[in-house]
Amino acid sequence: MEPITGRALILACSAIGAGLAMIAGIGPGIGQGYAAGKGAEGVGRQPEAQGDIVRTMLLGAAVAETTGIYGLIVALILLFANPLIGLL
Amino acid sequence: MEPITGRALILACSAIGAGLAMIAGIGPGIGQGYAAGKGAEGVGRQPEAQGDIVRTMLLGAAVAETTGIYGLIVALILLFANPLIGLL
Amino acid sequence: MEPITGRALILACSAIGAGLAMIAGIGPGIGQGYAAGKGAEGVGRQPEAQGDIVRTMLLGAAVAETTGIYGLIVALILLFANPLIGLL
Amino acid sequence: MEPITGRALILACSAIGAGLAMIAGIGPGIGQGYAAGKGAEGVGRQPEAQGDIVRTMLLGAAVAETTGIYGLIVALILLFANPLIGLL
Amino acid sequence: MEPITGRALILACSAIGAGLAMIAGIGPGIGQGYAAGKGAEGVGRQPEAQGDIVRTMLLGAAVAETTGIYGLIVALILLFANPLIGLL
Amino acid sequence: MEPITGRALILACSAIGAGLAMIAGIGPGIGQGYAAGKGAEGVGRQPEAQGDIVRTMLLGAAVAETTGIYGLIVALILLFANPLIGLL
Amino acid sequence: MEPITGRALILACSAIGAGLAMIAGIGPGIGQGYAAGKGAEGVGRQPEAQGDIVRTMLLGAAVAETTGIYGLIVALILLFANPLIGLL
Amino acid sequence: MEPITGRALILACSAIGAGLAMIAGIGPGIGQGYAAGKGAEGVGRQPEAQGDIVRTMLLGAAVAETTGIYGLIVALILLFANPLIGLL
Amino acid sequence: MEPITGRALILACSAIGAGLAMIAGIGPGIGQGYAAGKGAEGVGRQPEAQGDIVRTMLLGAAVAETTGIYGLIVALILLFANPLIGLL
Amino acid sequence: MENTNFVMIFLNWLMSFDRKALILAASAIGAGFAMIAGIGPGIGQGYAAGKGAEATSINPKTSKQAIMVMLIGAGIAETSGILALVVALILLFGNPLVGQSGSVLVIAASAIAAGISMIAGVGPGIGQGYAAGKGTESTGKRPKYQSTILRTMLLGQAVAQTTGIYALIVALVLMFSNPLLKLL
Ligand code: NA
Ligand code: NA
Ligand code: NA
Ligand code: NA
Ligand code: NA
Ligand code: NA
Ligand code: NA
Ligand code: NA
Ligand code: NA
Ligand code: NA
Repeated sequence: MEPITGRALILACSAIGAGLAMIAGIGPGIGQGYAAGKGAEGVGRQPEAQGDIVRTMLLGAAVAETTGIYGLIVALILLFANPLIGLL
Repeated sequence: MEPITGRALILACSAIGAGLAMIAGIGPGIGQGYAAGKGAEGVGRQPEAQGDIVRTMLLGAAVAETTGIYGLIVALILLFANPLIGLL
Repeated sequence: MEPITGRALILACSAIGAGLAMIAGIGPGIGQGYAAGKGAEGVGRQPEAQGDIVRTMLLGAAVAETTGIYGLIVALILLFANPLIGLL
Repeated sequence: MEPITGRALILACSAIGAGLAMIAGIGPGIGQGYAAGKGAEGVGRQPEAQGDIVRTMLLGAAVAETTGIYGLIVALILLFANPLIGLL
Repeated sequence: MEPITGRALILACSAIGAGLAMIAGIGPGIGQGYAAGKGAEGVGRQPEAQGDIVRTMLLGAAVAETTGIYGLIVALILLFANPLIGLL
Repeated sequence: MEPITGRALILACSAIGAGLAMIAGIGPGIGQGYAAGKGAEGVGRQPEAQGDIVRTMLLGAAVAETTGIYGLIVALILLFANPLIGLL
Repeated sequence: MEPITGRALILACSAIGAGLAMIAGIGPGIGQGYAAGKGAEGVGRQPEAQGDIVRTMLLGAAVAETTGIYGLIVALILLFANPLIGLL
Repeated sequence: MEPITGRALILACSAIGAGLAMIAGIGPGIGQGYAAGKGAEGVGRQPEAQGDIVRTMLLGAAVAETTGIYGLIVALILLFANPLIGLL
Repeated sequence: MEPITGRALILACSAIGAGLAMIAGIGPGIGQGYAAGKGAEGVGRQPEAQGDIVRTMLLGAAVAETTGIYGLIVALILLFANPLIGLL
Repeated sequence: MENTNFVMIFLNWLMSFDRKALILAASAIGAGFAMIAGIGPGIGQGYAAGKGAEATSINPKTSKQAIMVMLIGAGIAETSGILALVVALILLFGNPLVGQSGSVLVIAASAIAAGISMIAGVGPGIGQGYAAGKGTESTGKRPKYQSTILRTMLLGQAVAQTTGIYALIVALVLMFSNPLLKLL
């Protein structure tokens, strides 16, 4: 019979931590969607500037993605390269 | 009588972590809906630019989807290829 | 007397995880409602473009639905085809 | 004396899961209210297009309702046809 | 002296589940308030269309109420007709 | 000396459930405040329509209050007429 | 060692319930702030209508306050006139 | 091992309750910031109405502060004049 | 049988703390996405000012990134340079 | 009987840990909660950034003045993010609660509560950022009224900060002069 060890507790809480970190993804989703809407609006109004509008939209959206990526990285670290069990 | 093992605790917390990760989906839902509204508005105003508007809307929406996909991937990893029990 | 087993704990936490996953539905609800409002506005202003407006609104709303569907799928997996108890 | 069984724990957590799933209802409530406001605005401006405006508003609102219904369905499954206790 | 039974645990968690389900009410409150604001604005601008505006506002608000009602129903089921204790 | 009974656990969780139910009040607060702002704006622009504007604002705000009231009722039921302890 | 009584558990959870109930205050804070902004805007545009604007703003803000007050009342009941310990 | 008393549990949960109550402060922060923005905009547009604009903004902001104050008061009661331990 | 040590508890809670800290990323995601949308709109309006517009957007977005970075730093400290176990 | 009282089982499990460990574990969670405040400045400053870009596109000649207002306003909107970071760093690096005497349960809960309290900072961050954006927009349109706009913006931002300050005070009280320990 294998009881709950400290290692198991850390790994269990890492699963929850990974899930929490993903919640950051709400932000880029809202923000980039706003940019998509404004881009579509702009392209409709100034079709001749389509290239510039879409490029600016994508550049801005790339900037807005970062915190979602940070959340993903922290989650993947917790899941695949958990440094906490090394500190035990 | 089988007591609660560390493995079981990790799997139980993985279920919660998977649920938490899905909450990221709030973001793309709001953002892409905003883009949908702006796209519909734009198409009504400049029907001749419909192609450009819809293409820009879909491109922007694709960008806005990513963090929702990240959340889904983390949830599926926790459910189907749980790496934490390998670390136990 | 049947005590709480690891299997029971996983299933109990799966119920909570399924509930959490559904929270993603906030996003499509807000976003598609925004699209509905913009669609109604557009149709009032350009009744002649009604077909294009409603089609774009529905296309955008379909895109905005996806993360809500992801949440539903994860919840249904947890409830009906729970892979975690197989990992126990 | 009846102690807490695994079955009881699953059912208790199902009550919490059902409550969590209902939170999805925030989304349709906000979104459809936005559509209602835009619909009322449109009808005031173009009373002659009232039929089209209200139809588009209701069509869009129906689409926005879905994730709230998903949440309700998951809650009702947890409460009335709990599949998790069958997995125990 | 009566200890904590499984039945008690289910009922205790039902109280929390009922409270959580009510949080859905945030949505209709925001949405219908938006509709109220747009309705008031519209009535100020087109007093002659007051009937149409208010009717559309109320129709849209009725649609926006549903997920709040779903939350209330789930809470009342948990409190007054708890099906979970029947599954014990 | 009286230890924690099932009845005590239900009542303790009812306190938390009552607190959670009140969170619904966020919605009407935001929504009615929006209506207040739009009403003040409208009255400034069309002082001659003040009666109609304020009446529509208050009608819409009354509709937006309901889910806050639902939350209050559920909280008061949990606190003063707790049906769960009758189910024990 | 003196064990924890049911009464203590109820009072402890009442403290958490009181804190949760106060979160409702987010709503009136946002909504009334919106009204304040719209009032300030209106007064700048139509200084001659200042009286009407401010009165409407305050009337609407009073309506928007209610759910914050409900939350406060539930918190004060939990803290000062706790009915739950009478049900024990 | 340090024993836990009921009194300690109540005080521990009072700390958490106090922290939760402060979250209400999100609302006034957002709302008053909106008023600040509208005030700054109005003053730029009608500098001659600055006095009226700022006065209305501050009056509205004072109204928007109340639920934040309620949260503070409940927190201070929990921390400095805890009525719950008197009920033990 | 190796019991759970205090060190393990700290590391387990650090995983949850790291996950919570990442939630801050919601903010920059929304804000920068708004900036991206406004930038795209502006570039469509004055394509000749594209350089200035994009520079302003990026400057503002850099400022908006900081709190997401703070969250990431706190998470990385908890995961890789946990100061808490040094205090044990 | 003892078996079914899971409340006591859980509390006894908690108390089986070293006192310091329990407080430090709670501090990790508290630090995580505090950082959530960062949502606010992120949204608010992003709004200001968008308004800055807009002002630049509408009137490139006045963009310098507008950007100045954007940076000042956004700087103020950073406040609650910084305050939250400070509270988190205190919990992690200079935890005043570890050495406290008194019930470990109350002290550990206070560490978590201090973090939760800081979440209030979301509000001032969003609101002040909105004000920064509106100030930026107005300055771009009417640069000659910059000082009047700026003054009103700053006044309004100061008002919007108060609930964030309340939260900071509650957090500091919980960490440095916890009144609950005297009630024990
Ligand atoms: Na970013
Ligand atoms: Na994305
Ligand atoms: Na989607
Ligand atoms: Na939908
Ligand atoms: Na609905
Ligand atoms: Na309602
Ligand atoms: Na109200
Ligand atoms: Na108020
Ligand atoms: Na920042
Ligand atoms: Na304030």
